[in-house]
Amino acid sequence: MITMDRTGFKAALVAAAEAVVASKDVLTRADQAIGDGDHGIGMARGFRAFADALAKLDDAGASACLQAGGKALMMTGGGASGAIFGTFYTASGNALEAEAEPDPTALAAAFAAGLQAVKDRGRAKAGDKTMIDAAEPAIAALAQQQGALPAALEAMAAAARSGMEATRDMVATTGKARALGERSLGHPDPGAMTFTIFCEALARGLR
Amino acid sequence: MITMDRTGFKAALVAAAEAVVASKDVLTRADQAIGDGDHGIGMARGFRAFADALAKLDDAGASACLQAGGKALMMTGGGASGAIFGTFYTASGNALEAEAEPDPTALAAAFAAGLQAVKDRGRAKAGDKTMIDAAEPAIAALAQQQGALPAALEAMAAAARSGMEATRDMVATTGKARALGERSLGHPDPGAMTFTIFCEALARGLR
Amino acid sequence: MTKTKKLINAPEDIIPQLIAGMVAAHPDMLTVEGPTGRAVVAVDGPRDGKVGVVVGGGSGHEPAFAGYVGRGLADAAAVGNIFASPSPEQILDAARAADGGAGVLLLYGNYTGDVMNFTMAAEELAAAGTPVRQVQVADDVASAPVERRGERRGIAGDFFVFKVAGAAADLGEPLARVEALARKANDATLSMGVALGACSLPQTGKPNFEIGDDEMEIGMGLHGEPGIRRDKLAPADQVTDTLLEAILSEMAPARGDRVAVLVNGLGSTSLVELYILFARLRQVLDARGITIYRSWVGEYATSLEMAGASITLMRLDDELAALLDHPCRTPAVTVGA
Amino acid sequence: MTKTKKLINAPEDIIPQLIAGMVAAHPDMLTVEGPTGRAVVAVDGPRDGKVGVVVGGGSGHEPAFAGYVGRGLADAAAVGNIFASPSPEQILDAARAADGGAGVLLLYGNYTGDVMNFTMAAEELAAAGTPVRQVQVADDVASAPVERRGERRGIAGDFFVFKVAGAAADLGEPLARVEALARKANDATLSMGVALGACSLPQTGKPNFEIGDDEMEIGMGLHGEPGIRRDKLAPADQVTDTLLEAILSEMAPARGDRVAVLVNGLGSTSLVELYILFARLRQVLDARGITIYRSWVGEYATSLEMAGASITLMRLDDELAALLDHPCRTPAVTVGA
Ligand SMILES: Nc1ncnc2c1ncn2[C@@H]1O[C@H](COP(=O)(O)OP(=O)(O)O)[C@@H](O)[C@H]1O
Ligand SMILES: Nc1ncnc2c1ncn2[C@@H]1O[C@H](COP(=O)(O)OP(=O)(O)O)[C@@H](O)[C@H]1O
Ligand SMILES: [Mg+2]
Ligand SMILES: [Mg+2]
Ligand SMILES: [Mg+2]
Ligand SMILES: [Mg+2]
Repeated sequence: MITMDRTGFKAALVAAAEAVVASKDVLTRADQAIGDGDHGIGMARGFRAFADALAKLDDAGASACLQAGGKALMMTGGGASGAIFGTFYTASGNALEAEAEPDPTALAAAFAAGLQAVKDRGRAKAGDKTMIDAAEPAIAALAQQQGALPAALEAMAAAARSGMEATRDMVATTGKARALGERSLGHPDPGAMTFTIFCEALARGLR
Repeated sequence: MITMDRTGFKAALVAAAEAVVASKDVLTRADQAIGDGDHGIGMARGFRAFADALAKLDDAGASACLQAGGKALMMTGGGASGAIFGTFYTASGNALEAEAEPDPTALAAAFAAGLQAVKDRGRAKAGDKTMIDAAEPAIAALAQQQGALPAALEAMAAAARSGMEATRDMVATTGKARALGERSLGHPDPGAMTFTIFCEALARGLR
Repeated sequence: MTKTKKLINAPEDIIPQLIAGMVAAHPDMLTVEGPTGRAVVAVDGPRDGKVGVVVGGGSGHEPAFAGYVGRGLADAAAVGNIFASPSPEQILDAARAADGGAGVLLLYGNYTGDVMNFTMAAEELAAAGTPVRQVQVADDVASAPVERRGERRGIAGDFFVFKVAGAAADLGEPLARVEALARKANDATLSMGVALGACSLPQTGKPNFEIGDDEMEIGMGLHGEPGIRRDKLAPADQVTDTLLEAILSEMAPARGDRVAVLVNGLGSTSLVELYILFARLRQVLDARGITIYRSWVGEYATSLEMAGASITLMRLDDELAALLDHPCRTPAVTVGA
Repeated sequence: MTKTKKLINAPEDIIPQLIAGMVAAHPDMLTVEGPTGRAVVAVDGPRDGKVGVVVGGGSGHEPAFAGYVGRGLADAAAVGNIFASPSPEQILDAARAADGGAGVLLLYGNYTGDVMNFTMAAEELAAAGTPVRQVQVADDVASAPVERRGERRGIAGDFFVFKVAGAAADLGEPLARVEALARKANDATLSMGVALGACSLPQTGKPNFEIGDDEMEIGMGLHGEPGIRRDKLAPADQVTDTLLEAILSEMAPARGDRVAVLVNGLGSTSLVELYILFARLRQVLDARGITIYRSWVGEYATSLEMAGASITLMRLDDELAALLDHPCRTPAVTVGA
């Protein structure tokens, strides 16, 4: 089984967080279309803190990185997404064995725990037009992978993207976009976009 | 000496007041350019009340018409112009002999008294870019006339118009336009426009 | 589309400078406590044995939420970023400052983000042994049908719920009772709003939604969440009738009932307009034989510089009326001078 | 240029409905007296032997002027049309309602129209045997140099002058003394504003001036009268410094002096922004060793939905400070709860 060295994974997480930060305007416009327009701002702030928290860690494994990044995000992000994404990474990190180098199976299991925590926290389910609709298929795809982590993460990212695209056809039933009802049709969910951008950059960072 | 019949003068005053009412938008734009944009509204309201007050008078001479119109204007117009124009007509009416039919000389003397009351009330003088700059030359022109009232009033109206045009080259030193200073250059004074419109319609009404 | 002009400095300084200004302007009422710098606390509020009343939510709704901090109303407010829930850490700062040993009640509008962040804070407090309860204000009739009342958003009705809970806590009621009264106030309070124009987040400077030059959106939320329909802009009386009809048909007050009224401006709508709405509201309630017990007209829950207004009614019994009448002194509201 | 949207009915009904709404919303404080329907009178204000304090001016500046009517402040307000002085008849209604036999003080901003209409009313009152005095508020430093102070416009400083006079009258001071104190307050009060965007008269629906997307006008008046210059929009701190510099260089307060502060919003500028201005103002005054004795932040003299703000300082001695502290209760301001 092929695993990652610590610094490589940590560096990839930082790069993925930076990619979300760099997508601020795209995410803002997406939330303007179906929500209150603050998603890009909150996520840029939260993932900036995520990246900064990792920079402060010396020699940390994947578990510690995800925990620290998640905690920082949760504390600084604010809004629905700060809680949702903060919960996701924190719970993912908690589920990963402390000193293990992650392989696709372990990571998929950890992310699945993170996703479960998100569902417990926010009470949304697949089909509600949230980041869950990107995360759930993405984690399922990762769980199927047996090979090297980079390729596995690329499969995960591709599944996230198609999950995100599928949210265009969903009617929002949660969060600030809920009130939009039918009018949210045709627009992708901002949180699903954030999740996808993160996965794609994580995969790129490990190539 | 040629004088007017009462109903003719009263009807002409009503027509002149209606002409100001109909110029509301032009006067509004003029006050937007150098003041607070309410001149057309105030004058439309005030001259509407002027006309309505005259309609309520049965068999009134010029003096009573000017007094009643001026009082109504003063009470309803509000703003600087309500006080100024209300004072002008009221004081003009007070200066006219009660039952006399006005000839150019008598009317010029009455309007001169009205103008003096305006100056006493508002403490502006010729050149300050106010209705005084239309009224003063207009009344002087009327005082020169010896013939029929219609022709005399046409001469008055022409002098009012050139006085009004001359306000373009003046810097406002009074009222809400004062603060504009040099920037009021190039625009005519709204109150001078009102005075001119009134004179022109009065002359037309007696033709 | 040009950038909306605002009197701000760097966008990231907005909230710290807002808080600094509030506390500097009202040093007799407000102070800041805790490491996050986001908990605005009543100088003369929290005290031993009194239930701590904590409010909060995103910024951009001023005077909500920190403007309601002061003796007789809220003990502390957690101040989030513009239109974003405060984080758990910020809420904990507010709750710790408000805690007088008799427990803490968290009050906030019913938005996913606020629910999650306040709930995380509540879990943390409970774990540390502090008795804690939460009530989510859900007064906006436009945001969900009555069968799904629990999903409704909180808008200007916040003020009535905070006022009732703040009075109950000030009177020394225990936590369960303060919570029950807040729920009772929430159940008795219905609101609906109308938006005529957008606002813009300071960070983007762009309008947060588009609306036609001759349109209004009935039922729009405090963050520009769409309402129940777009109509051609109508005269004020007709708009008032529409909002009131939605509220009254659900509230169904009887002849002789008493209500408290709040006509709230969303930001750039003038007091002239708000009083014109009130004049019509009074006619409608008079015609139905409903008594206005107390009323407030002005800005109580805004949406930055959004144009529009909302109407809130709270149906009163003697208990709620007495709690509304209880004195309070905050930057936004003074009762019982 | 599209029409500005407003929640109104027929334009000619605006003022009657505004007054109806104010009185309906505050029946414990306000009533209407006199045949013109334009005099808003304090329920609990005028009384025998007390000097009557009458304020007034055009509408569109709410809460000025009728919002300042109530016990301890003004006894009555004469309500003009939007941006237009009330007529003498309307002012007389207010003055007669306020007259308790000890004379009447007329207080209003220094605008030609107001000066003429209030003076005509004063002449009428004097002719009828009522002792009457007038004070024109002239606090706007941008509107004329200090050598021509008498020509300056009145802006948000109105509130301080009204407050001082209202307190003096409430304390039973005779007319000459109430007038003298109002003059003293006026002399001690300086303001300056900045506009970022226009407003529109309801009757025209069009912006009353044009301003570039990146511009602000320093010193603009309450009706859109141009100020002293147009600048590129600057950060809030720099704007605050500019306004304060103009005020402080003329006022020249010494280290240790006390001032009252009013940060006033013109209409669509949010409380977020006003508090950010206040935060900077506090820094500047702290650095000069000037003490803020009392402060108010919010909308006190608006210009419909104009974007912008003004800063007012009143330099205090013990007498003015005590009069500011005197209790009052009006729709717009409550002191001494
Ligand atoms: N209950 C929830 N479960 C999962 N994701 C959620 C939930 N509520 C909101 N989200 C995600 O958060 C995003 C909105 O985030 P953001 O705009 O920052 O928060 P807010 O709704 O407070 O403005 C949505 O696009 C959605 O993906
Ligand atoms: N002191 C004055 N003497 C003569 N006319 C004046 C004076 N002040 C103002 N006016 C006239 O009134 C006009 C402005 O009227 P209006 O716009 O209705 O009043 P306001 O200045 O109150 O808005 C000016 O154009 C000017 O002609
Ligand atoms: Mg959002
Ligand atoms: Mg004007
Ligand atoms: Mg948000
Ligand atoms: Mg005017």
